[in-house]
Amino acid sequence: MEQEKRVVVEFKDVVKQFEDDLVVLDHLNMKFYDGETHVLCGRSGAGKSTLIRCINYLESINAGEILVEGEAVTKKRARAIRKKCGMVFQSFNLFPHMTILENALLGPMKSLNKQKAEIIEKVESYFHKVGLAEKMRALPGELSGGQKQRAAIVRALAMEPDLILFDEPTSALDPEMIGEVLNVMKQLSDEGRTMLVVTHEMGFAREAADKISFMDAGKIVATKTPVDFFHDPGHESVERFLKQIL
Amino acid sequence: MEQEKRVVVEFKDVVKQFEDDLVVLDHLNMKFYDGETHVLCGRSGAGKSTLIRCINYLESINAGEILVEGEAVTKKRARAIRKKCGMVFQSFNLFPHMTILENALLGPMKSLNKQKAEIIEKVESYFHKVGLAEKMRALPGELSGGQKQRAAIVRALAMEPDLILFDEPTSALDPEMIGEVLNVMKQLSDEGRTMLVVTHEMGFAREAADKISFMDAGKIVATKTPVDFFHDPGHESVERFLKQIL
Amino acid sequence: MADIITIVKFLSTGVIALIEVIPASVAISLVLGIIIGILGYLQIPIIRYIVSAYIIAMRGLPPLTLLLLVFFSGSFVSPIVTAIVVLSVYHGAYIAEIVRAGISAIPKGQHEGADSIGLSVIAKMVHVIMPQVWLSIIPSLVGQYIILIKDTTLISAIGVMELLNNARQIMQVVYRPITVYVIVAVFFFVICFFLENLSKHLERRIKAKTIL
Amino acid sequence: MNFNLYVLIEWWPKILSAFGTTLFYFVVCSCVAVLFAILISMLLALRLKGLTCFLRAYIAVFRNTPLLVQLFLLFYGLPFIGIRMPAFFCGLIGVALNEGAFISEIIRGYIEALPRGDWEAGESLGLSRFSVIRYAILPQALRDSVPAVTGQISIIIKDTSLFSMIMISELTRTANSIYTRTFDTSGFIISAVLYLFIFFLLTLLSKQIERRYKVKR
Amino acid sequence: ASKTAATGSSAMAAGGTQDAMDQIFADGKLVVATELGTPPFAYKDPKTGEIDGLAIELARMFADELGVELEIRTFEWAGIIPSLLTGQVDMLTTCLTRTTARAGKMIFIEPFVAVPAHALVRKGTFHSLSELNNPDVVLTTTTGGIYEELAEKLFPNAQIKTNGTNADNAVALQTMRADAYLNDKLQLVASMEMYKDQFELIPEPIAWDSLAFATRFDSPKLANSANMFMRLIKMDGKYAEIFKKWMGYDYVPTFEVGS
Ligand SMILES: Nc1ncnc2c1ncn2[C@@H]1O[C@H](COP(=O)(O)OP(=O)(O)OP(=O)(O)O)[C@@H](O)[C@H]1O
Ligand SMILES: Nc1ncnc2c1ncn2[C@@H]1O[C@H](COP(=O)(O)OP(=O)(O)OP(=O)(O)O)[C@@H](O)[C@H]1O
Ligand SMILES: [Mg+2]
Ligand SMILES: [Mg+2]
Repeated sequence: MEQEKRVVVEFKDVVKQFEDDLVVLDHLNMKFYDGETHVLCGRSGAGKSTLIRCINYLESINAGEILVEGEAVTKKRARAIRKKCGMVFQSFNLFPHMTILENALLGPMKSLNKQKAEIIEKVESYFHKVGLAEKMRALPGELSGGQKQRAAIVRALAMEPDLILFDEPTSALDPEMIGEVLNVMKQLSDEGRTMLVVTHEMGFAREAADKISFMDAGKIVATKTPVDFFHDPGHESVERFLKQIL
Repeated sequence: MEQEKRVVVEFKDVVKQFEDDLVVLDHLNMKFYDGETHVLCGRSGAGKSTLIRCINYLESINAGEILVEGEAVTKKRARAIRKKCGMVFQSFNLFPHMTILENALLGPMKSLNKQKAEIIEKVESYFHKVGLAEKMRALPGELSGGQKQRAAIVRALAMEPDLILFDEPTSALDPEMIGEVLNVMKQLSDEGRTMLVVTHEMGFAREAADKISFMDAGKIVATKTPVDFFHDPGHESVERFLKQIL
Repeated sequence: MADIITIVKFLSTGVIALIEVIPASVAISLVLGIIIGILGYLQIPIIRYIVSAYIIAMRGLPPLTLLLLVFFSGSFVSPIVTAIVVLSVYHGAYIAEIVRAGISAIPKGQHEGADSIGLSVIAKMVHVIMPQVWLSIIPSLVGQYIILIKDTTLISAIGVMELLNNARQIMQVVYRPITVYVIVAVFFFVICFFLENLSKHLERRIKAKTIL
Repeated sequence: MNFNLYVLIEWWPKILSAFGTTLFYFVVCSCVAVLFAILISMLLALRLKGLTCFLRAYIAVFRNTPLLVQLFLLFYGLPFIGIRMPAFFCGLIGVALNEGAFISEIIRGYIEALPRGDWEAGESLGLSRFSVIRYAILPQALRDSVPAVTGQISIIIKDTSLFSMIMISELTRTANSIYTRTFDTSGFIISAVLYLFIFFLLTLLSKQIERRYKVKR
Repeated sequence: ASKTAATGSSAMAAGGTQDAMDQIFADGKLVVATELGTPPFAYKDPKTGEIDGLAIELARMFADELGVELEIRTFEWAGIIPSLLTGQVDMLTTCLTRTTARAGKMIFIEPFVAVPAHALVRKGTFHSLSELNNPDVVLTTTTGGIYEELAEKLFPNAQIKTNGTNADNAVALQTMRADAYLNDKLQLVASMEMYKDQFELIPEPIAWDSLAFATRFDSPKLANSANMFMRLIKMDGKYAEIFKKWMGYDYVPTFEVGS
């Protein structure tokens, strides 16, 4: 079954290092498939954020190749790829001078050159879906962390991306708000969106993920289904990690 | 026995409030005796720092009187009193542009008008005592937190004060460094120095304190020996505090 | 007293030249400063060297030298146009630095947020970054314009009949340098002191707002 | 704009001496202005009411009026009340008062940015307010302010060009003089290059000082 | 009316069609440059704020004669000649001394007045020119004027300074910033009157100057009509009338005036 799914992102022997000779991605190979929710976990500093940021060229790589829908990620193609990949950040990164509706409309209008009229309904429906229908005209500064993050998810959705990248979307949130964001993400996962999620929320991983990968020192150590991952991690470093976190 | 000890600091019906009508010391009465190590504890915002800072006129009081060695603390006498009271701050407050030796010499030379030659040996011996003999010529920026705080203690000692005030000297430190500072303080306490210590380190209080006072909402609620304080707090608010902290 | 009225009347014609020079220089230097400031931030390969050469030159050269150089080498330009061009180009460099610093102070996440929705560099600057920069740079801009206003006294050296030049002319008639120059000083003081306090006020307002 | 080497060849003794004058005036003016500014910021930090009012008024006046007008007042105005200083002293005093006001504001900013704890630590050693400023506060603020102060000193280079307007034969005046004799802008171009040369020297020096005296916290 | 000029002597190719004169008629405007602060030739009236003076009135008459408007632009001395050479104006109508060197850069019109140049000193300080040639003596003159160079020749030992305007020079002399102020006699007399009894002239002149309007080599037609204009008004008495009005005494067609 799985083999028939289309590959959306492929890492081929990717090496990424920072100026100070710190190798963060170490000849990494990986495939992410269409329609799957893929959770990436690992210790702090393992390189998870870097991996995810290389996909839409927020970071450039030093060797190897990343293919998004078959096409290599290069500086030149960065904008084209970003139009296809939504991204949700730990710190939201909403534009504070615009209402969250304007935040969500900016990408489609200025990047995909759509008219406001053609997209407004769709975008409003997304705000309904994440429970922010009432708040569309609010500025980010007037919202709670959980509301901000849900608005940021709408901003990503508004681009109608083929793939959404989440970099620890809940770790800047107060505990009571984590649930509301994870619910929205769970919903998206159930709809069959392609999602790549870096998170420490193992509850979410267990319920929503199609696959879970464990990353350590710039390599993917294991990729498993949730059931296997939690019951038969197979790898000693994964076991240690799970013991610590659960 | 105790009644025979000399009173070093006496609070007489002291009231201190900040502009916004916040009463921080509320008709407070208290005596601190010569040769004793007196630990002051209490919830955040209880007014502990304010109490200690009123003694050497870093804060002025609104009513009542504070006597240091029998003389009232006034703006005019502030400098004279400061020469008798050493102070150790939570954030060290070493002067970053001087070596720690120069930091320690500054007070004696420029405030007590001593010659460098008469004091240098004594000061160096203090650095030996706190284990910083090797580091005397280092700038504060080159030291760890624990080393900085020990240097700050030497700076206070170098003034040969009658009384040393400590305002949470370990709470800006990483756990592994707290011990080295508390050891130095314990040593000073054993030497019979008069010390007034605000701290949350109940281990230190138990071992080194002669008396422990508990402060709540601008009042001293209880003053006891360590044994009594921990086993028979007597006061409901102290009990709650101890339950939380231990 | 009658004397002082005569002097003030005589000087006042110089204000007309200032009304021509100051608003034009303020506007042009702002536009120039924004463009150069953005270019400076973007660090585009060859352009970055041109931008930094321009900024170093303006930071290192006296405006008086620039005025004389441009005035004496330019054909067909009146002193007023020379003054506007030189003041704009000179202060444009300082404003570019203010703008660049303002952009750099915007958190990296804002750039990444804009990049991640595929905005072009220009769209990012126009819709996301610059709207956030404005507020924070206003106090520095006002500060720079105070300097610009005071620098208008230099244009008397190329014969623009502004305030100071009028002051030097009237010395033919009333030999009262102290009175005349104090009047000129008061004129500038009133304007610049007002602007300085305005800028401090704005700075406080802006700080209060960002803390909220 | 044109440049002819013959101008340089024919006029170099004058250019050289003018350059020397400019460099000398720049160095003297910078030193005096900085020392004066340190004094002002120190007096301000003492927080003596009357003195502070007076100094704030001085700073407001000199920051908000043009240097050229200040120079004219000193040069042409003062003799009318019986004070006649040589042109260079007029220039020096004008620049020291003017830039002193700017630089002292810079230093004051850095003094105010220092943590309150540094004041308190000094005071709790029983130091007088003056000693706290002298030994604990000012040395830090001065080191922190090196980049900003050198930025302001680079403006003193430019200020010296105004000396051409009070009968001093410095670089700009000489370039102007060359122009009126030859109708050739080479003199201005040479003077521009020399100004930039001083600016570069200053930048290098400032980097050195900054590195050497940077306060690690 | 000053759009076509090239700089300096490169405008020699002016024999042909494009004369500045054509442009002047096309625009209906004659643009002239003057330096203020040279009463009674060109100055700003402190009462009215209007620019007026002998040279200005002559320029106005000339423009009337041509049937065009007159536009006056003002410059500091140092900017005067450049304003002509760089084509900002068509003609200089200011107290420009004719020199052989300058004649290589521009066309001089018939002089409108001839004056001696003198040294002005504070009363009782110096009595002869030779006393000025001394290292302790500070001579001042106008920036960009001809006397700077002349002073260097005549008084090689003195310190020579310059100032942007005549007013600055007079103040400099009065405040002892300078010991002598070199300029043409009319300027100096004007300064002397302002300062009542404080100054005096050293009787011996340092040079003889004739002051004239000037235009560029690309404007021979303009030069030609200006010359014609000067000759005509000197003949028909209009010049004498204006001269009397501004100078306060009768015009005598000799070489020296102002004595
Ligand atoms: N811009 C950068 N320059 C230099 N080093 C960097 C940079 N960004 C990340 N690193 C380093 O790369 C390594 C991997 O960082 P990365 O952020 O990818 O880890 P992570 O797995 O996301 O960790 P975390 O859970 O803390 O977010 C870390 O050691 C980090 O210090
Ligand atoms: N300078 C000040 N201006 C206004 N209010 C102040 C000031 N300093 C302290 N306070 C207020 O006074 C109260 C007591 O403060 P204080 O610092 O003495 O408490 P504390 O017992 O030392 O607490 P902590 O354990 O947090 O240090 C607090 O509510 C505090 O907000
Ligand atoms: Mg990360
Ligand atoms: Mg406290």
